Amino acid sequence: MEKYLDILSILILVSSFALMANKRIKSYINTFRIQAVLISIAAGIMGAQSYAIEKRLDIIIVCVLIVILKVYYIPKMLHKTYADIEYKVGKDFFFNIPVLIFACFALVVFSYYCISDIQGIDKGQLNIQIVNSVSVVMIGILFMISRKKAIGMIVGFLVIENGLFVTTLFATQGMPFIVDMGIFIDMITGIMIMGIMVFRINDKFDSIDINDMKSLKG
Amino acid sequence: MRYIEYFLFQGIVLVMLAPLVNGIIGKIKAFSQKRQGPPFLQLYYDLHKLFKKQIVVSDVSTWIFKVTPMIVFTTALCAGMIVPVVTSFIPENFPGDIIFTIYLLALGRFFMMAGALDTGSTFGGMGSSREALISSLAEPSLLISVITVALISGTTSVSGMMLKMQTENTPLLQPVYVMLFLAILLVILMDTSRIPVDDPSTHLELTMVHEAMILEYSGRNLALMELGAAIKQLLLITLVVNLFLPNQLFIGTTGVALVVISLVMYIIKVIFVAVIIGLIEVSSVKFRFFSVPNIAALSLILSFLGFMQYFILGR
Amino acid sequence: MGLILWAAPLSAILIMFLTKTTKAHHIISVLVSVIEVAVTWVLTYQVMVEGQIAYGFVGKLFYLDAFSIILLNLVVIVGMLAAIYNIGYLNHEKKNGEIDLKRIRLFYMLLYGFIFTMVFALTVNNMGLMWIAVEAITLASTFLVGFHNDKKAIEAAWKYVIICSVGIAIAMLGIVFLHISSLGINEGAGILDWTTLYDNADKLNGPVLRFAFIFILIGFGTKAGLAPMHTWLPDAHSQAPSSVSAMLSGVLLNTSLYPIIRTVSIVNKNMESSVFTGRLLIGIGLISLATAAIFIITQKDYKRLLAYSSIEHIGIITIAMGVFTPAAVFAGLFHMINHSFTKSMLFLTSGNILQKYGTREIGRVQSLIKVLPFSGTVFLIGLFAIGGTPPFSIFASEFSILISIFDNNNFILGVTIIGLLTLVFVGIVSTLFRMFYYNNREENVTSGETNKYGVAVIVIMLVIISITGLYMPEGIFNLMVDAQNVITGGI
Amino acid sequence: MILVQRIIQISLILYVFSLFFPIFMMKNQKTANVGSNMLTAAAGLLGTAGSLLYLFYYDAKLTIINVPSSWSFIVINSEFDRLSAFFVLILSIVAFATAIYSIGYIGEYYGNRDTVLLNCLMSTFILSLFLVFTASNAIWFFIAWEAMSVISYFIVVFESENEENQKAGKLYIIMTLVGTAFLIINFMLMISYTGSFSMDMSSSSIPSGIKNLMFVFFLIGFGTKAGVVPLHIWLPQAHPAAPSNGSAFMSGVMIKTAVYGMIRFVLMYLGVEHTWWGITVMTVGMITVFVGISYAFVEKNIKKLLAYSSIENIGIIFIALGITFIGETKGDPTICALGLMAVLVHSFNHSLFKSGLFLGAGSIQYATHTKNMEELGGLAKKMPVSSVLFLGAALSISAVVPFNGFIGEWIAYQALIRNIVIGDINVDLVTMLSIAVLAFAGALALATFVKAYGISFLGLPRTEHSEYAKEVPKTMNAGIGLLVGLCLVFGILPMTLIRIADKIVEGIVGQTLIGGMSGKFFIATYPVRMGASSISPLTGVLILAVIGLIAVVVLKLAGGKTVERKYETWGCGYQSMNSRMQYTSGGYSKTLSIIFRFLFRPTRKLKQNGLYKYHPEEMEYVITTEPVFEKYLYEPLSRLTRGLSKVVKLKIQSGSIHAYLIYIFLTVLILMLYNRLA
Repeated sequence: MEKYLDILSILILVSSFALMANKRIKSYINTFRIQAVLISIAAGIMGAQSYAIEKRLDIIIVCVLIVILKVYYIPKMLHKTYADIEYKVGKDFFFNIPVLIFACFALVVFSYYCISDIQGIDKGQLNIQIVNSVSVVMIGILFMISRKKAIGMIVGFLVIENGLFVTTLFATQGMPFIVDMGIFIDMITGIMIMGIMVFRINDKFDSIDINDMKSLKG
Repeated sequence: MRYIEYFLFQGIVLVMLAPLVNGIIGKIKAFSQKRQGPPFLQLYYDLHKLFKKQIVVSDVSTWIFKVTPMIVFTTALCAGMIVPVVTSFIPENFPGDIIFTIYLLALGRFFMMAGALDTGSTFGGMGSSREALISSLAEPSLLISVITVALISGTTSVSGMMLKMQTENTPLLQPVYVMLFLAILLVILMDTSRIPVDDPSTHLELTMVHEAMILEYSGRNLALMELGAAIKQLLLITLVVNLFLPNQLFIGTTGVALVVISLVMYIIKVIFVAVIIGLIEVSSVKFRFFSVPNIAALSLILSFLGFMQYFILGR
Repeated sequence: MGLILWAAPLSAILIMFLTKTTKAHHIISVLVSVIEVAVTWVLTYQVMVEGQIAYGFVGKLFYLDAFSIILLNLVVIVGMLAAIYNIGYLNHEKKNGEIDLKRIRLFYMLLYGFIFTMVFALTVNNMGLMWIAVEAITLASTFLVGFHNDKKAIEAAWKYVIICSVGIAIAMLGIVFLHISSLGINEGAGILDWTTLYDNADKLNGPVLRFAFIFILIGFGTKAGLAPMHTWLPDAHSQAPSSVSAMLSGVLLNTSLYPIIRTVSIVNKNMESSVFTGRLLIGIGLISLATAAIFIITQKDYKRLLAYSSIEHIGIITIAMGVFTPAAVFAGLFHMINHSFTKSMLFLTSGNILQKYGTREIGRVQSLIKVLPFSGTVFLIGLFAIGGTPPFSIFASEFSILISIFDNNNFILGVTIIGLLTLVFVGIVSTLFRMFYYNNREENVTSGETNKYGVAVIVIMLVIISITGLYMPEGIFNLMVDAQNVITGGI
Repeated sequence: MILVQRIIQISLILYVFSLFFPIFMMKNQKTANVGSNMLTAAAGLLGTAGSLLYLFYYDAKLTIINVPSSWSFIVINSEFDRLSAFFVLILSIVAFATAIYSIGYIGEYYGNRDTVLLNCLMSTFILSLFLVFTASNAIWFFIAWEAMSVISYFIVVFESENEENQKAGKLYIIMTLVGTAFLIINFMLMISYTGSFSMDMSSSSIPSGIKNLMFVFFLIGFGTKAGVVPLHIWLPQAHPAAPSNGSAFMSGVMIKTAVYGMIRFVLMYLGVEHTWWGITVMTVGMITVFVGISYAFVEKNIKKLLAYSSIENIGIIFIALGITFIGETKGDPTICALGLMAVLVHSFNHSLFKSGLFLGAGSIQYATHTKNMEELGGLAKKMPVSSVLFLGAALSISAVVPFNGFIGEWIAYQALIRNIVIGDINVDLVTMLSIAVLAFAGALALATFVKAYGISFLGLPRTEHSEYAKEVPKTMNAGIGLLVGLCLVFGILPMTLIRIADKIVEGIVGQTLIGGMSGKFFIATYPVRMGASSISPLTGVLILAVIGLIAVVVLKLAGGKTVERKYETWGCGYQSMNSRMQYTSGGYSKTLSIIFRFLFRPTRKLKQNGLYKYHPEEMEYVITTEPVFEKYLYEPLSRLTRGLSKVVKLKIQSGSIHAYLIYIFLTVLILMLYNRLA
């Protein structure tokens, strides 16, 4: 069982690399969907395991929520937003893709360097999984930094959220149920608010290029 | 009673002797120029004449202008009281302080400078302004010199200082006193409007300092101003004479005869200094005004060197 | 009792939604905020008597001790004052036609959502829920920041929500590690509760705990406005409506510091020394202080300037917590209270100024005292207070902090702080004081206060900060001592 | 004891009343003003009486205010000891005179200004000064100090529509804040080593190295308030900007708080440890004297001139303070006592005449609405009483004989002379240089005030400002008159003041000078003696009077009647004299500015308009001097800070959210790395 989780954890990391490599908004929303699918599989495995051993249902419920929200609803909503704004298709990044990929790789190494010797989590699968998922968080931040468009930021934020979720999942088999639920509520509200903001930004600035919003200085 | 005697004596000597110094200097200058020159007593005649003359007062002026001559005269004379000329009568505990003297003279100078501004005349302002500069440049060296002497004698009392100097064996043979003597001599040149700082004998706006200030005075007022200036000059010379050319008979003499002898010696010394001043006047030219600081600096350096000779290098 | 505390704002939101007149909104708003204060005071009394209280439906979900009750008091009192202030503020906006009834309703609903989340964050015992509440604060306040709905406001709101969300996400990572460090110790009910974590602090996994602390510091620090994560703060504070700025600066920052301080006491107890947390906190605090100082000197916008000043004061509090001697912690707590009142007062006043002059630019405001006799005076005095002039309360707490630092023989730190504080004050003086002079420009404003309620509020606050500079009621004083003990774990 | 305590307390309460009275009488400016000032005057009178009583009859500490506070470190406690009482005496006298003056002076503002505010500010200012002088511990001292600084700032910017005043206020408060920062550091060091802010505690637990540091910080902190060079730049801006009654307090009393602080904290608390402390203070004082008086002389603005002169006088006081310190380290109580005596006496005297002069300048401004001397002239005829009073104060500050300024200088000279005998070469040299500088300053101060008086009051009116000036109200002249009268009294009867000052010296140094100082002469009590040197201003005055009398009589008898004729001043060959031909203020001092080029950097510009070079139709001649300290010291500093701030501000807070995210990201990475490496 653990082997599959290891593989999944690696796959999730790789999917964020793939996300980073995407140039267009549409494509990275789709990649995000794939990542969500991977996470839901991991959650499903964990859920089944915990149900089998402890008769706990909470992780399964979480898994279902992930499928509904992250695999279905959020990507759909982002696509819709994107379509509504009718932004012409274009590249959306600051640096070269190879540079970004290399930076992601460096981040993974860095995370490994920093985390691997921390007593208590420096051994076994836990270590690898934590390194992988912390790297996902980091890559998420890097993703936000590297995208100019508002939607890119939202996706980046979602990747961070994914990374966090994976970390909790692997390290502690999920937070207490109520906390997990709360996080979901927060996330969904957050995404909705950001979505509304995107519309407003488009309204006021005639584009969702965040790089244009620089009037508040000093 | 002794005080009154002392004051009377001092006053009479100063008032009587002061104009003579100018006469001597004038004679020296004339002599060097192969002229006969005015008589020794010319200033006495002038004063006599002026006292009788009508006073012209500028209609711009205020009471300052009127009281100034009196204040200049009285402060000079009062300061003169403090600097003993020749006396055995020096009262015990007499508060005759050199700093007091200098700041008393300052009172007169204040009014003289203010009075010069009072008429609104350009010349008055010019003289006043120049006097301001010269006096402030001369003051440091004067004070350093006298205070060095005060340090040596352990008191700032004028008579105390002179008493102490009396015990020194021919001071002018010691480097420290030579320096101080020269420094004060330069100060006298600056303070009493002598060549090379000022030319008392011309009325050219380029050169006037003291004359410019008293330009608007006339009659009695002018006489008082002139007399005050002469007393001040004699006072400074007295200081030099009694500090650096002390007389064994200066103090501790009782009896009229001895006092008269020391008075005669005093007059001789005053004449000696007057001759020196006259010679300096003769042998130099009037400096341009912006060179006055050089003289002041020279004087300051001399006085400071004197101080250092005695206190720092000497020990 | 404790449930009313967050039931009240929730019901306020609901009633607001149903009522249709502005007057009703105002009344409900004030009423609810008064209820909040009343309830909090009852709870405070309980805490004073019992030391701590725990309540809730499932297990003991909510927990209050001296530390959280003080912050809670700040939230509700500043909230109440802001509520009174809002009456005049919104009426004036409405009169000028800038907003309509619907937007007032929205404003109030969001505001009470904001207050609800803050109250929730402070009362909840579980760290995970606490995190949720803090994230919810961001979400609730996003539209408040962007309330004016112009370009700049939208930009500020966007930056606010993005940066804070990222920050909070990092904090979540910290909480996860915190959780990891506590694995195997407190399974079951008390998992991730402050109380359990603190009680079992010495059994936690030290290295992981430290790692967790880094993320918690950065994460919540972002929300608390610590440099270099402060960047959202000046934008949001300057663009939000003034009463919201007051709440953001006066209350939100404290609420965001709250989990950091809690974690600090856990980490310190675990490590039995404050060196690790101390270095981080003092370092970040100093950076905040320095950043604020540099930014204030040539600031042109008075609300931004006040925002930077908030960064400065949060930095000072952080430094005090970093020193972590009882005296320093006590002073730090005191500083939290003082900064809360003083800064809210200044922001509320700046709202009056903004409404009068219609500009945030310092250079375009003049003869402030003549135009706004009360607000101007309060603003001026407030500036001196915020700069640390006696006899105002900020002075007392700043001085206490400095004393504790010097007592700790940390001279270089102390001197640096004094230097930076001076620089900040110099900055305030050289920029803001222009507003009080008459600059011989044509007046386009009529003199007279526009917001009578607001004036009353700021005057009350001025009285509070003046008195507490020298006197503190015995009860509150003891409460603060208790709170200090809660943090440092003494007696 | 109780009586004195009550008197002082009542005087304090009266100050508080005078603060609130105008607020309640807001509607009627005149009632408010008169009432407030009467109350202040009454309080000043009581304060004078109380502190005199205390000085003569009591010795033990006397608690004035003692209020508990919740914060253990804030101890609100005001106490009287001799030093406090002496400075309160200064304050009370100036307060009394200024209050009377203000009744008339503030009247000018009725209707067009918030006089109520000014009244309140003045009362609070006096109160804060009182608290500074009586604080019994460092923290209460600091609170009062801050209050004083802040209130005086408000007084400075009272006429804020004037851009110059705004700048002055800004500069002032910035300098004050910076100075205060040094004080805070010292107080913090104080508490961290001794565990208390109390000024009575022994400072022996402070290590010697730290004491050196504390001394330097005290010097900077208090020096900023005192206006020693090069920390003086705010003073000539701020003092002239304030309304004149405010300037009178700022120059007369407020800068003395620094002197008080130096005595209280360095001499009494720290205890002077090394000779170099004294030498440093003396050197600083010397430079201050030199720069202060040089700038005063070339100044055109009469109030700026006075402010620079304040700098000079503070320099003199610092020189004396340096001697005190040296005496303390050398274990020579006489020198120490003499130096301290000079400090106290000169502080006292300076308060009297400088307040008087500022009030006089206020009268000029009241009558002519200008501070620029180039626009004045001929006021002696328009305002005879003011003119005499100003002259009196000018004579006092010029330290001419029978005025009180001389007494302080004489004692300072005596202290300097005694200081040389010690035989330390460094001390000797710096002392002699001080004497030279003092002498220079003495002469130049005289010239400065001849100029101040002569240019503004004498000659012909230069503009219509002075052409149509009228005498000021009687109350104003009464206020100045009181101060000038005291100047004369203490100048002629110096022992009265010295007796008072000796009590303080005795309390601090433990050496009384009074036995040695009162000399015997025929007016037995009033000569002042120091060793073998003695002065007697009273005798001097008597001799002056007698000589004058004799001269007058002799002239009357000998000269007969002389006719006096009025005629116009010689017009230098032109048809008649006019006011444009008079020497101007700038011209008067130009020679000095040329000689001291390094200090003033004068520039001259001659503009000629006309067809031919040699026959210009119009000529314009501009002389300017550069403010050297501002230009070469402060401006670069200010530019650097502001420039740095501007650059950093836009670089860091660039508006790019990506940059902001990068900051967070980098912080995370750095701290993770830190955790790994630590």
